[in-house]
Amino acid sequence: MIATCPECAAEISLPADTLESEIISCPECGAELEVISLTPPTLALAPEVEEDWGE
Amino acid sequence: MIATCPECAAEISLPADTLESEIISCPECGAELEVISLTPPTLALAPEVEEDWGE
Amino acid sequence: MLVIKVGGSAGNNYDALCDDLAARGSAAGPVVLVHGGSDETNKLGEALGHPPRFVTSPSGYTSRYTDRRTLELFMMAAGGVVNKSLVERLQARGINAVGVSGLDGRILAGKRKATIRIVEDGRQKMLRDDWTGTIEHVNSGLLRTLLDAGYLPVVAPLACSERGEALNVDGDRAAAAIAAALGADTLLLLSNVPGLLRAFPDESSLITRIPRNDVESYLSFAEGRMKKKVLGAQEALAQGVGQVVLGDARVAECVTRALAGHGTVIG
Amino acid sequence: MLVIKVGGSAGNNYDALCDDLAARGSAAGPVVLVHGGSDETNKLGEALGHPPRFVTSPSGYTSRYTDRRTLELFMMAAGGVVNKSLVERLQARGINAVGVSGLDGRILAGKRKATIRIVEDGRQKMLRDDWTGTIEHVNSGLLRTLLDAGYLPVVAPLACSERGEALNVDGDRAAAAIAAALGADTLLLLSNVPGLLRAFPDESSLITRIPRNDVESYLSFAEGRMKKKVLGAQEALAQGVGQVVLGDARVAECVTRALAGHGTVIG
Repeated sequence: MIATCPECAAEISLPADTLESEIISCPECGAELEVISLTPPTLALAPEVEEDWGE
Repeated sequence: MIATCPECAAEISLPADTLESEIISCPECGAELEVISLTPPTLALAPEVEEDWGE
Repeated sequence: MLVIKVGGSAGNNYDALCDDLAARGSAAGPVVLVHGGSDETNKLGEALGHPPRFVTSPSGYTSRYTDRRTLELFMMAAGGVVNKSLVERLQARGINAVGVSGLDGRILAGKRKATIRIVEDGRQKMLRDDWTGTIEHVNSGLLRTLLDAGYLPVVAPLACSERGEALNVDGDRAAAAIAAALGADTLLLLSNVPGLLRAFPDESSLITRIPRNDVESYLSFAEGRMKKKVLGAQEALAQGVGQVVLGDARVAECVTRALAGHGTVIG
Repeated sequence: MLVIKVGGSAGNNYDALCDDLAARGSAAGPVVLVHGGSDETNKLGEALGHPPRFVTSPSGYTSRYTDRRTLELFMMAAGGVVNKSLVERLQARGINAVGVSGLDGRILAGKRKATIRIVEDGRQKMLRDDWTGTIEHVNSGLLRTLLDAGYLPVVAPLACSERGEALNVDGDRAAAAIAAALGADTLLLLSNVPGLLRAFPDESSLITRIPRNDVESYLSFAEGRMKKKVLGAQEALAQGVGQVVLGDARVAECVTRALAGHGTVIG
């Protein structure tokens, strides 16, 4: 599967067992990306999230 | 099974399928009695209960 | 002062009710919302293998038998998810709701029916360990405190016995008692029917008006839960509530419509 | 002013706690009781076929994943049966308790963690629809109103997001935030251990005193839930709470003993 990096437009090949909402980093620009959907394979910048959790 | 009426001391024979907490009336004095236990068969005056119920 | 009771049964539209309350805004005067929870409790009981047990009194009066386990399910369903989901909906619409039950602050002082007489398979029996109760009086201080501070109280139908035991009470009777204690202008009982129907379930047979001193003769039209609503209405009117409206919880603007006379107006 | 947090885990003796509160009486000053509910929620979830799902953050921090269904279970367990059973116990002992949650009256204003990052089977993923939150600030007005009117507030660990969504929050952090907002003299965190143990689970390795500005160095002894208690203690002290005591909820007179210094006193 091929998807485009939203930051640097590089072509990224995704392994077959990639999961939706999985986080990968772009091999070209290193941006952290989230697999928004697999059909078609679409990537978006992974949201920044603070570490501290509730219960 | 034989039990004694707490009101008039009459001997009351209880059918075999009598249930615990069942209400019966004394054939002698007509008092409303509750089967408190079956082993041994024991009767007590059935408590007065108002009709109006909750939910 | 408006006291509203909304039932838990399917079809009742909590969102529409909360939309209407938000649209009316606080200018429409203080509001207390009482809710039920029997349907949610039944569903929870069935899912947990403790289905509801209904019993009938010697005079044919049916009610739920609330053993201790059922009371805890009632706390989870009515006191928990129904109460807090209503508060959540109101908060999401900018209304500062506070969810409590009649047990809290002893708002509803009740009398426990620890022993009841039932008829089962043709035999009369005493049934103990019943955590059902009837409402003796309302300690309205906490409700007034909340209303004066600008909150909208959302009340789950639990009461508190003299000895401090939690009791399952009827939501309609609870709403009637609260309306009377607060001297409400209107008690609005919302359910999944347009109001009292002359020929249930024919919704076109809606009885639109019942004079306050003639409620008795209309009791025969009411079955099951509707009977408790009419009884509640009677009690509320007898204790000074201005009017009682039996309205439809399934429609939009259910509060505004009912106050405009849509449904059965008693008083 | 005393803020107590009691956990829901097995072994914790709610009756003994309520006996002690009744014995101390109102002369001992105002009390707010915060409770948990995670164990009850787990049990309920398992019984209903929706078992708890715990997730781990990239930095190894585990917490319960609260999807909408789990939030509703939390409302039933924590907001419902745990809250109302504690109120019932207190009412039965002559204490006029009022059960609320942090959602009610927006007592606990929280920030929702709608999206979180987790690591599962070695892969990093985003997880949405999480109804967990952290506490931003405490609207203590309602609590002060209840305390001034002589009630004992019993608070379930639900919070309210800016948009009015119900959130599952950590009971210890909730208690710490409430204690800070009310300027409490003591925050008492009760659980099923004597206090912070140097060598868990060896109960003889109890650490009896931690100086207020040295809490950091003791964090390493705390695991899992105890870590959150120590974090909560740190936050409370930083915001002016007089002292924090980690006490044992399993023993009689747990409040009196803790205030007499039994357990881990921080401050």
